[in-house]
Amino acid sequence: MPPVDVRATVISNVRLSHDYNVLTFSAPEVGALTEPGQFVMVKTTDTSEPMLRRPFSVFEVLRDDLGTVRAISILNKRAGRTTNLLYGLGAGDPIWCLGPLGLPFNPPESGDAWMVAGGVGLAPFATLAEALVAVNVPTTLFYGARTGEELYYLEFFDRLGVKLVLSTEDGSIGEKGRVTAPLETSLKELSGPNQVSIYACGPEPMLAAVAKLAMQYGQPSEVSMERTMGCGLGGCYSCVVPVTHADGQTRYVRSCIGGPVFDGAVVAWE
Amino acid sequence: MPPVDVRATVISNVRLSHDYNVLTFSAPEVGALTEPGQFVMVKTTDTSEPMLRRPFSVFEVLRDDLGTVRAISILNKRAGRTTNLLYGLGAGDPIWCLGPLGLPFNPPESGDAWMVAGGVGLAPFATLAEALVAVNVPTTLFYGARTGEELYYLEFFDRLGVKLVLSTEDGSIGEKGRVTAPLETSLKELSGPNQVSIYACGPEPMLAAVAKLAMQYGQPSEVSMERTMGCGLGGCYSCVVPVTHADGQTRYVRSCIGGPVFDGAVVAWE
Amino acid sequence: MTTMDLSVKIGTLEMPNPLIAASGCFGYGLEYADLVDLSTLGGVASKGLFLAERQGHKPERIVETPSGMLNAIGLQGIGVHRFVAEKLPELRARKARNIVNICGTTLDEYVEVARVLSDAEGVDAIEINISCPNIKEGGIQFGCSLDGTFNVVSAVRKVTRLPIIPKLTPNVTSPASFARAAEDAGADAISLVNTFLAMAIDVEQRKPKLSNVVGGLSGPAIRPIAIRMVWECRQEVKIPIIGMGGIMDWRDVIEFMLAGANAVQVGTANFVDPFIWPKLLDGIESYMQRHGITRLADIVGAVDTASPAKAHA
Amino acid sequence: MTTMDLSVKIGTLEMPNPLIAASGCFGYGLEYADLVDLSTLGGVASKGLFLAERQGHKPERIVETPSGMLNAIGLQGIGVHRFVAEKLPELRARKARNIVNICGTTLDEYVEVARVLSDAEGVDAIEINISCPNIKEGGIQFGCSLDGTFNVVSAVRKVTRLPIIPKLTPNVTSPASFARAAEDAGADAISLVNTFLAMAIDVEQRKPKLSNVVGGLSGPAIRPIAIRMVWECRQEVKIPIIGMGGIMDWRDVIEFMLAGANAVQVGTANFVDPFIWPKLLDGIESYMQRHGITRLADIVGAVDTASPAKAHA
Ligand SMILES: Cc1cc2nc3c(=O)[nH]c(=O)nc-3n(C[C@H](O)[C@H](O)[C@H](O)COP(=O)(O)OP(=O)(O)OC[C@H]3O[C@@H](n4cnc5c(N)ncnc54)[C@H](O)[C@@H]3O)c2cc1C
Ligand SMILES: Cc1cc2nc3c(=O)[nH]c(=O)nc-3n(C[C@H](O)[C@H](O)[C@H](O)COP(=O)(O)OP(=O)(O)OC[C@H]3O[C@@H](n4cnc5c(N)ncnc54)[C@H](O)[C@@H]3O)c2cc1C
Ligand SMILES: Cc1cc2nc3c(=O)[nH]c(=O)nc-3n(C[C@H](O)[C@H](O)[C@H](O)COP(=O)(O)O)c2cc1C
Ligand SMILES: Cc1cc2nc3c(=O)[nH]c(=O)nc-3n(C[C@H](O)[C@H](O)[C@H](O)COP(=O)(O)O)c2cc1C
Ligand code: FES
Ligand code: FES
Repeated sequence: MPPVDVRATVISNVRLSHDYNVLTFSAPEVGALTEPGQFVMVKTTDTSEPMLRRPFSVFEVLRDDLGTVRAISILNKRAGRTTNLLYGLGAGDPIWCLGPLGLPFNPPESGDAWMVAGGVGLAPFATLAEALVAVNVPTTLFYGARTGEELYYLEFFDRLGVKLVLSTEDGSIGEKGRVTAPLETSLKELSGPNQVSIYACGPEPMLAAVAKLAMQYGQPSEVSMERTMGCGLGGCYSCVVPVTHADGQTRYVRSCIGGPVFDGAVVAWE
Repeated sequence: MPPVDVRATVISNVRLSHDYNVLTFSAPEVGALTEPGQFVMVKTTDTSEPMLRRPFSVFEVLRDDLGTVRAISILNKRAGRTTNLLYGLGAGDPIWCLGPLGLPFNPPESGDAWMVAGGVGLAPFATLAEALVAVNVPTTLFYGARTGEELYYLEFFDRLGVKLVLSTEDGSIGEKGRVTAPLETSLKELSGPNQVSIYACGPEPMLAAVAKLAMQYGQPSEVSMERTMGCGLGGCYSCVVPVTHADGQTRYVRSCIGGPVFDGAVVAWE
Repeated sequence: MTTMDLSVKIGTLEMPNPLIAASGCFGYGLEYADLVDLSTLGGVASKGLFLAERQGHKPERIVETPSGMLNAIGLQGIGVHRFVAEKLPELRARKARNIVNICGTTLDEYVEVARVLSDAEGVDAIEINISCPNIKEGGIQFGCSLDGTFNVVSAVRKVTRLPIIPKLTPNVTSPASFARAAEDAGADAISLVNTFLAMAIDVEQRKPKLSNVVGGLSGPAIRPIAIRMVWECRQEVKIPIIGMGGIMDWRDVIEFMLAGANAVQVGTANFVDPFIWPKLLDGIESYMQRHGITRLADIVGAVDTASPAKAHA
Repeated sequence: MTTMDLSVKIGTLEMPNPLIAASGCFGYGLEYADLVDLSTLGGVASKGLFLAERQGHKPERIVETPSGMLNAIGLQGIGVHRFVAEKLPELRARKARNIVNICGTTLDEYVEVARVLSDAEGVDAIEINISCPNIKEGGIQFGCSLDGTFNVVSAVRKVTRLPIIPKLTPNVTSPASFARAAEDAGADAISLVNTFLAMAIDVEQRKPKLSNVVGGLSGPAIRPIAIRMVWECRQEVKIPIIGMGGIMDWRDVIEFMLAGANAVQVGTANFVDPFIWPKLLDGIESYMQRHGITRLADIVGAVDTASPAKAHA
């Protein structure tokens, strides 16, 4: 299904912290098509300042009691112009939303699912968790942040039945340090290859570490890469990720259409 | 007193029609300094789209019961980008307001005051009428518009004790035709020169006609000229009006600092 | 009312309307085939093609600037042979009019790429990119020299009967003299502008924002300069002009045409709104209706410079 | 912490900071004297002056464009003699550092205006405008020719000991070669960029929006191109560069300095916010503090082009 462009209206803006907010808006046409891991390109103005859209994972697809999709939300972290504007929006404000875009996560061929999130990298995992739980895949979320205050939506995942393994850099909640440490601990406990499917989203060094750990322990991994995106549709070639191809050559692949989800084993990490 | 720049907040936006609205905002610092005929330069965004401020007459200076200035308003007519944005603002929205700027109207040396307004040219006359009435100058407003529905604030002027002479192009209220027709009728009734002071604001052809009538009947006139303004402070030389100087030479004068109010007799009408 | 004629003819290339997707801003066209019926566009200018595959520059490749963007993609591409084999058949099936944008690091490479395309089925015109500001080796050294421009165009002219459309750089003192050189060399049309060579610096990191240091500025920021250049070229040459640079809505299309463009390309705007194409067409048709224009070609170069517009009309 | 040094020296002109009000965007300076203490600016570049008074073009003289504006004022001005008699005394009283922008329709006129200013009291430097795109007779024919640039600068050099600062046009293929010509001719510094020749058309009236048909584009839209040109000139010449084009906040000042500017001018932004000056200074000083910079001059040209910035730092 081709993506659609919706001039949506903000329904709510819940500020989680000084930097994070969850913005819910009326783009059911987009939500109804979205698969976990896909993204949208959004814009808060119809002027050329700022001009380009910005990419965001679809965080939640919100349904009414009858199961009809009513809205979607994004988990926004302030980083610059548009993310600041998204933090400041209020109910009733317009937001232009194009999507869904990109390749989604692939469900595990067998075994458990392990999701690994760093910071705002949590975004694609709410929908992925729902999808996995719906088909009874035992699911764990390894979730790291700087401090315990920046671990969001724990209750949401808990309620779904997702096992939570938390870590923080300051040790305020969970294990102190990087999220890759508890991940490795768990990997060590596995009895052999291809027992879990690993899904990761977060800062690139984390993704590289997760992909390498996964390879080391013989588990498949999928990583959601973050690149500056001009169009989200394969038009501009701004968003490339170096991928090692079957012929052994490394080539730049457009992450908006060849990703953002990549097999962690083929990305040529820098 | 030099002008001030205020990041004001919109208090109310009263739509008078599909094109006209009165926008009230918290710029008391500007209001306290404003003399009738002066203008402000406003901007609705802090981005470069649109970039430049736009000039507006101060319409009302609003005071509380103790007489302290609380806000000002502008009478806005949709003409393009910024005027459309001004039409759309709501309470709480920010608006950047620099002012007061330009030369105000001069009070009559003697005799009655006749204000002549065409369309949105009504804007500077609410404050002028208040000032004139406060010093007991008998004041008349000749006010023309396309239709009766576009004659605004009649009650306001009526309550002040301003005599209203209305005209509309479609004849729906007052005399049918241009506002200059009833003006000329009244001028004819005067017994000699320098009996009234004429103040005019509106489309340039109207201003030219008023200035010529005033000269023809020997009455002084002041006209408020409308020009594209880049800065409002004499910096850019965008806003010039051709003025015939004492030496007989016509030179371009910056209307933001040498106006917008000019002696109708010295403007070199085109 | 009578039917409206929006058609444009450039040599053997006949387009139903003047709207062309700009090179490098529309992938190879197929990326957008599900969003817009490619046959409804006047044409599709492909991403620039060398003889061989190219990887392009490292990211960061784009950065947003006030009402514009810089790009330094570095002409990543699949090369002309893979294009002919993998893209052209489906483009033909979808009835796109294909204006294939070609690059070269040498004159011979331009000629060879043009030859390959001439032999292929489904190429409607060749746009010769002699103006990419983002790569050192190719293009711009031809595009910034009158002789270079003349030589490339003449050489390509000799090997193809397809309409050839050199794409001019705006980074020169007088684009009109380059337009003349192109016309003299046998070009069927010219297209302009390519992007303006520009730069942005991250002040906290004190480094260029683009990996390539400099890049090309596109988007509405450049439109007033592009309009001026099209207008100047219109005084200089008779061949059709394809105007571009910052078109965001139908008004901008008309502005380019009044300045002298016979057709236009839309690049950056397509990123902001990939569904822009039918909106542009609708806007143009309403304009024609409102102004009683039946043949859109009649407004080409029709700006009345004898008397300026009234601001307070 | 140690005190911060923001000073800039151009020949005998010593400025406490690099912020100069751009020519044509600040009247003769006195228009803004009640809003900003003129002595706190690095300098004030006056509106361009010919020998005689000039009326300039008919309105419309400006038009807004995406993140920019076109102007075709036509150099309305009071002429150098009235400037010396009527404006200089008060500018001196207010302790402004006066960089007087001069124009000419002939080489002799430039020389004569420069001579008058050299004899006057209170002129700190002469900026030679050979780059105004808006008038037919003057300036730009010098500014678009290397010989013309060399000749005007040499001729003015002979009649004044004041610092002379030719102002370069961006409407050429290689501004750096003009920078070289200016340096060779004895310029103390160069300033760039003047505005980009551009055009806007009212599509409903089908007429140019400016009475002069074309005008000069300024504002943030052009900043990335101006930054690139300053950076190119920095590789070419040793003399100080005064950079400008679309500075809207302190970040943009730092960006120009990193690219190679020793000082900057602020034009269009002053229209948007006439109280911008202390905000710019504050921003620069916080930046210096944050980065441990005590001498602002140390960052001139310090952009590290060997390794680009990280987008996701
Ligand atoms: C597929 C995908 C999904 C994403 N999902 C989310 C999400 O769910 N929640 C979220 O908060 N963020 C997400 N991001 C990141 C988000 O797109 C950027 O933070 C945003 O584009 C920054 O825009 P800005 O205007 O605020 O910043 P700018 O003012 O444009 O830039 C500020 C900083 O962000 C960097 N930056 C600019 N563009 C991007 C970009 N496209 N991606 C990353 N960094 C950029 C700049 O280099 C600069 O360092 C996602 C990115 C991708 C590619
Ligand atoms: C001293 C003064 C006082 C004014 N007072 C009022 C007032 O009280 N209420 C009110 O509604 N309007 C007033 N105006 C006119 C108002 O400034 C313009 O309507 C406004 O600038 C148009 O801006 P825009 O962005 O909406 O239009 P744009 O999109 O900029 O342009 C739309 C149309 O308006 C014309 N235009 C552009 N700038 C100006 C300008 N500065 N003045 C006039 N026309 C312009 C354009 O040429 C075009 O035809 C006043 C103008 C002046 C000079
Ligand atoms: C990301 C990007 C890539 C581009 N790649 C090419 C290219 O390969 N060949 C070419 O001739 N022009 C290329 N261009 C230039 C555009 O075709 C067009 O000339 C320019 O962007 C101005 O139009 P616009 O403002 O509508 O984008 C590219 C532009 C952008 C923004
Ligand atoms: C309204 C206006 C008038 C100008 N007049 C002059 C002038 O008289 N002499 C000159 O050298 N430059 C003149 N300029 C150019 C500016 O000094 C400056 O080079 C240009 O505007 C770019 O800077 P900015 O983007 O900060 O405005 C003028 C610019 C504007 C906008
Ligand atoms: S974002 Fe444009 S190609 Fe990927
Ligand atoms: S508006 Fe700038 S000089 Fe009058």
